[in-house]
Amino acid sequence: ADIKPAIIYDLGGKFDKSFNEAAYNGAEKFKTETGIEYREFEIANDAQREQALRRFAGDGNNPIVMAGFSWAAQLEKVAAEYPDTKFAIIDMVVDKPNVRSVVFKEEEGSWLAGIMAGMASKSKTVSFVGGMDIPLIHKFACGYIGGAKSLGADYNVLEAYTGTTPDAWNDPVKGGEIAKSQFDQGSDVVYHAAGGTGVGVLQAAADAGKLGIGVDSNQNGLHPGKVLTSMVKRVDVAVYDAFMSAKDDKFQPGINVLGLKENGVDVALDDNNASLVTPEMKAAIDKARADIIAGTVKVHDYMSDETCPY
Amino acid sequence: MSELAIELKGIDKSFGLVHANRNINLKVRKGTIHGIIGENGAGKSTLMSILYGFYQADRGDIVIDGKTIKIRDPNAAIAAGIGMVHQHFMLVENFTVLENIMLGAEESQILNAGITKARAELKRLEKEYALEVDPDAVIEELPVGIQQRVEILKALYRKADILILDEPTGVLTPAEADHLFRILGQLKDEGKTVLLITHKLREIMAITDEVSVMRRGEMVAMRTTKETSVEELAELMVGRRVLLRVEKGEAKPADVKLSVKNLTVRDSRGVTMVDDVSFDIRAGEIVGIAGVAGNGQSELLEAISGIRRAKSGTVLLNGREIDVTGNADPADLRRRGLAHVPEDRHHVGLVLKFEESENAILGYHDDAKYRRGMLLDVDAIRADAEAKIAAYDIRPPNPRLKTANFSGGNQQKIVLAREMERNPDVLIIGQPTRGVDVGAIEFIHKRIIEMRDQGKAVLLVSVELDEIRALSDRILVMFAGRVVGERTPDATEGELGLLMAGVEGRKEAAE
Amino acid sequence: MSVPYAKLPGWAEYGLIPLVNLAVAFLISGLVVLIVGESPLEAAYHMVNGAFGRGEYIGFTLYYTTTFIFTGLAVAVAFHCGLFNIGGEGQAYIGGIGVVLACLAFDRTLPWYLVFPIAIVGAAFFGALWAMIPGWLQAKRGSHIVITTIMFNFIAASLMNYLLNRVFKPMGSMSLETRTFDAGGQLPKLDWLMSIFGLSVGSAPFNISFLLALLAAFGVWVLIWRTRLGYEMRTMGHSPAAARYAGIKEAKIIVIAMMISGGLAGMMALNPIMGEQFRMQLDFVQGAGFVGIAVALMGRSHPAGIIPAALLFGMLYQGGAEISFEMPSISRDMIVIIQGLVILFAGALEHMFRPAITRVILGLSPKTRDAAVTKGA
Amino acid sequence: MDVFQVFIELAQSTVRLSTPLILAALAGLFTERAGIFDIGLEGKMLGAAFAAGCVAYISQSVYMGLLAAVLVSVLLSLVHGYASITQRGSQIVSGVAINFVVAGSTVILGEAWFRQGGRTPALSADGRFGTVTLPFADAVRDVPILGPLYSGLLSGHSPLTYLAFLMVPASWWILYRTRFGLRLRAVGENPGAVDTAGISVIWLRYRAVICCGILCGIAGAYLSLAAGAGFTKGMTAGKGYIALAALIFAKWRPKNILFACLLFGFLDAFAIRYQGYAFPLIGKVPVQLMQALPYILTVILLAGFIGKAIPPKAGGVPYVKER
Ligand SMILES: Nc1ncnc2c1ncn2[C@@H]1O[C@H](COP(=O)(O)OP(=O)(O)OP(=O)(O)O)[C@@H](O)[C@H]1O
Ligand SMILES: Nc1ncnc2c1ncn2[C@@H]1O[C@H](COP(=O)(O)OP(=O)(O)OP(=O)(O)O)[C@@H](O)[C@H]1O
Ligand SMILES: [Mg+2]
Ligand SMILES: [Mg+2]
Repeated sequence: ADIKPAIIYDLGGKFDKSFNEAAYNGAEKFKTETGIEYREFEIANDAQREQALRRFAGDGNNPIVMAGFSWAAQLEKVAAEYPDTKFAIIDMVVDKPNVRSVVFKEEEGSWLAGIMAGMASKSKTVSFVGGMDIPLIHKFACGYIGGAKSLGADYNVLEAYTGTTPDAWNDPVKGGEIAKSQFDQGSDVVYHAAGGTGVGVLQAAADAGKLGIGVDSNQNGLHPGKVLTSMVKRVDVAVYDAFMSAKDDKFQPGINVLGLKENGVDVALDDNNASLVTPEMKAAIDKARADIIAGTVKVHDYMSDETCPY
Repeated sequence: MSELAIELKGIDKSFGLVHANRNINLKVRKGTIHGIIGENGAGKSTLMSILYGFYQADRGDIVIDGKTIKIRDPNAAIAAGIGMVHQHFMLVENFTVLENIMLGAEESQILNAGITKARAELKRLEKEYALEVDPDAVIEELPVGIQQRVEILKALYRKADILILDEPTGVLTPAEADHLFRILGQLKDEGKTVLLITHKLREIMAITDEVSVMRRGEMVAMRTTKETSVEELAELMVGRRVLLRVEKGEAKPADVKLSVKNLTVRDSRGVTMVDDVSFDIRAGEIVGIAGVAGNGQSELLEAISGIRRAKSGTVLLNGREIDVTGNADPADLRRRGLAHVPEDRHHVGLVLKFEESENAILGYHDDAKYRRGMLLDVDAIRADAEAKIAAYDIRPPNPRLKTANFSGGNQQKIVLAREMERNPDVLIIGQPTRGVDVGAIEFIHKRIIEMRDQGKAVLLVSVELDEIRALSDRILVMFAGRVVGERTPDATEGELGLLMAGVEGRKEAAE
Repeated sequence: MSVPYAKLPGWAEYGLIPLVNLAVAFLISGLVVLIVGESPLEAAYHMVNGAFGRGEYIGFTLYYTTTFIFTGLAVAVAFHCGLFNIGGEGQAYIGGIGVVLACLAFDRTLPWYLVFPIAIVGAAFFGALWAMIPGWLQAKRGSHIVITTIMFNFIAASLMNYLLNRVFKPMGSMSLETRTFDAGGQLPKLDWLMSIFGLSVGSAPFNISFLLALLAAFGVWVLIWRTRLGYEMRTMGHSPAAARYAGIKEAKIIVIAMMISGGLAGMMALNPIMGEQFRMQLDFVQGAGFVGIAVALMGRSHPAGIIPAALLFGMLYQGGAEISFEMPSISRDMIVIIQGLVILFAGALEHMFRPAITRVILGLSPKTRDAAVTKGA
Repeated sequence: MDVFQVFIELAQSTVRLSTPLILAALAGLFTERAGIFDIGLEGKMLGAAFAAGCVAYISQSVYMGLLAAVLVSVLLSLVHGYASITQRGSQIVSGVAINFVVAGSTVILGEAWFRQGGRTPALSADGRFGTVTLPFADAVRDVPILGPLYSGLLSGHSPLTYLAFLMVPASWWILYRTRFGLRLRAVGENPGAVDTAGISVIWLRYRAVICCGILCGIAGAYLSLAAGAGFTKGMTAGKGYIALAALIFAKWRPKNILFACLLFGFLDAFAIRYQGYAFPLIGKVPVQLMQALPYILTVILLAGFIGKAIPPKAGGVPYVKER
């Protein structure tokens, strides 16, 4: 069908080196494959959410994808007003007949990252750097901690957050400093979920001869041989699918939960980190993945009770 | 006629729309002391600043030693041998004397070498002109008299042949002024030329060779000092006849209105500035406090008026104690009948950015008559200001004009009008006529006497000995924070001068 | 600030010069647009049309204006007392607590017109509280207000992050935000006001707090120029020595001025929380506190200047959003540049064209010149 | 863990964190001492970091990057100077404006040139400042106490860090021992005195503003070339404001600046290190409290120990000779 797709990014901006950027990549992929142009908008403040949604819906854009959990309230309103427009929201569930909600099981991918980190660590101390202390980031952290500790109770996971202002997502200097402090405390593998701040975390790891773990997109190539892996979250796929299915008239509203099983999250293995991934490591994550998919291992979802049991 | 050191031809200068100097011609002979007088705002400072290159004239020529030169900036003036002591000192207050003197004449990129040289040169100048100062003292800790020395030293250090002094004696004691004049005489004998701006006609008569008179931006007359008189000069300046001596009847002192007992005040550094001072003032008398600036008069006034906390002692106003050692509240004191004309009108007595009418209620803004419900009654305030403007002949008569746009004399009148019109029991006045021209002085003095005759108790502090002697019924002399003597107004200047210098006082205290 | 040049007639001083300055700012912005390879004319069209072209657009413009009036007034009030309050950001953020508490407590039981006054008091109270501490520290301990207010911005961010995470956020919600308020916590839009002009507010969150902002502006004018407190604040601001002489209690005035300033900043929270989102979100202030500094300075700290300055920034925000809707290659960062250029030319370089303009005007009409002379002397 | 070892690590982190603050605060010192207030340190640093990131990447030379950083920062300083010295505009407004313009244009230009969302590409080792190992650092590492102090704390920093610390005495020397410094301090207190002494107030203030630009440029270069490896939008993250706070905290004195910045750096390092740490008696404190700790402690210190900070007298007001 003829579609006029549109995508709206969250406050972090299109190029946040993680989540929004992944969404952008999905849209770009769609564009290059189909040649269909899409419209996009980066909001600059909360008041623009509803404005942007209405604007695109009113202009006849369809489907409209929005990245980020903060869109729920506005989408609920606007989706009801434009029942013929298809919407997709990522990282949040909105229960409307014309909305597709895509949520990820970040904890599952992070679990695998935790296992790899633990196995790569010599000191049995690994660490995590989050951007801000918010539930979503705890989902990452909790899965990671669980994965590492699944190797043994003597594994220690350090956990730190960058800040409390929006700068927290764009402060590579502080990110690097946090990582160094964690190295001082014995960590030798660091996993970040901190957007632009993470660039500094990975850099610090590379500089110090330790290992970093990327997030959202595949960041293995940033420092080949020094990034153990990346916990990829296929936001790009979600966006791409939303556009593509609309184009093929197959757009399904409802809730899409993407975990390991659905290939929505995973750890990235490629040439850049091939030398770091030992066969035992590979075997361990394959097993863990299988167990999780089979349901024999249940990874705790932080959001279910907002605590982390690990 | 000896040759000319300076000749100004057709100097014209406007600041925006203010025409400060109009087609001014001036001739100053070499080796003379040349006086320049004129009312506030006549354009004297502007003219001198043009000569010094601080301002640029719109038109006109400057001839120095027979050569027409362009003075584009103070640098050119300095090179031409001109030095200037500005009306408002141009010193860096947190610098030492030495640093101030070196500034702009440092010799080399790195200070060290210059410092040694400057120190030596300073020593020499000190000796030659008897201008003692501690080169390492910080300016803001020095009394104004000494600060002025630094200004003079700055000019001499730069080897000035022509020295301009803009109202130099405003801040000096008679002794200090005499000392200054001796130095000027010495400079003159060395063949240097001195330009002296002052409001004090007596000084003009005493020291200058010639005098030029300015009025409203124009040069209206030049006289040879020997051939003129104070009366003539005053008339030339103001454009009308001026009464130079205040007429004053007998004082009729009644009850004690203000009583100060064993007052001791320390400044912010903890130095004792007022030391165990006691005195009474009765209704219907003026008590003058004479003294060289910096001997505790300022702190005394501040403590009595509740601005500065005293260390110990008591003060009774109308028989009731003021909590001078605790939280004396200036607003409360006002309500109890104490009015205060502060020494520093620019920073304390006025808010220069306020409209005139707003300054006319400063300190009295709580008053019921300026209030309408919760709000200020702006109409009442302006009407009140207009009445005061009329009564005190404040010019321009516009209560909505920014106070900064009034001349010094008129600013002073704004303060006086505010404080006197409240009909206070006690009036404390600091430096009532500092920097004010003769016309205004006459007016202000009359008002002060009137206040006394209406039965007010007046405490007057002034560094002008003439003023103290002309107005006071009793004179207290302060030295180093103590009252070192009491005299009647017929005491001679010499006698008071010795007390002020602390010479007589010590003897007296010992007796 | 003293006016360094001859006095100009009012229409030039307050009309022509600001317009010329703005024109230059936009011209240079146009150059930047050109560099990015887009048409400045088109951008200009979208800017103006996007800000004022439709009722809805005007509604958005005025929504932002509301926010900036509050933060601008906040900075201005402190300014009159000689205090540079950089803490509007934090004070507005903390002010949100007051709004949220009022709404969470009463939104289900009381109508909005009863919740609103409670929320106003709450917002002002918390904002004032957050400003009071730096004010008190300045007055009693001499701590520099600029540093403490900067620090308090960071502390506010941490505090709010904690509160939203651990106190206000409903269990299981991803976003750091409170629950959405019921009717009692939702301010009505100003449709009626717009319809007077035959416009429709559409979906714009233009709400009644705009009227509150105008009221606050008038209140600030009364406070500063018509009350004793304002008189004392201005005296303090111009000359602490004169204030002491006049018997004005320095510490008290500083603390009160900061509290009023903080209260105004806090009231900003009403607009986004009760007027737009109907809940409090993480970082809802989004820099409005800093924009307030620019607004206050450009408005010369006078409500009559602050309102147009706030409107200008409202226009930049809304018109800017329209530009990036219509011209995707001009991103939201371009708007930040334009804002900066406007602040630079209309604010810091405001005197740049004055001499030339003065010459032209006074030269052209000798009558104006005479008028200026008599007025200026 | 060994207390001494922890101390060394904290101290090292402190040094790294305070380096940009020291440079920026010294930059502020030069202009503010000359009477030009500068709230635009943040913007200049950001602009410099961006220029450094771009040029170091393109030229593959860290020195070209540094040079570009200094140039851009000086240019921005001159804009500030033009507005506040020549045009006598409001210094605060000008500073705020520069912060805005830079925040926007670094992203726009970065995106236009590199298409990485306003980031500059990651720098390779040639494009970055490495660390300097002081002589014998490895040899003496095992000497008790002194060994770790020398090789752990003193050695192993970026050259810019050493430069920053050297700049403290150097700035002192320039301000208090040279003609330029004497004049600069004078012009911030009483420009009239400088003017009547035959020195150009305008040119002097421009030079002060240029000094500020140079130091801010180095501070910015430190962020993208030494601490990081390339530019990220908004990467100054408020450091310019903290530097300003440090400058006021230090009462506009070079030596105090060193201590103020080290203090800020230390508080930051401490908060980073002990996030999530279970303290004896208190237990774990919320992350947010740890993150706010540096700011809270600053306020407390300021209220408790530092008296009134009196800025240069002529600061913030343009020099107007003819009203
Ligand atoms: N820098 C300036 N800018 C604008 N106007 C000025 C400036 N300096 C002086 N004027 C104006 O020029 C006129 C002459 O002032 P000037 O200071 O020369 O008078 P004066 O004779 O020295 O007065 P006084 O005896 O009070 O010192 C006044 O109207 C004054 O306001
Ligand atoms: N900014 C200004 N614009 C216009 N006129 C001014 C301005 N400042 C002062 N004046 C005018 O200048 C005249 C004198 O002002 P000036 O500043 O020279 O006072 P002053 O007597 O020298 O004060 P002081 O002795 O305290 O320095 C007055 O007539 C006043 O109206
Ligand atoms: Mg004068
Ligand atoms: Mg004069």
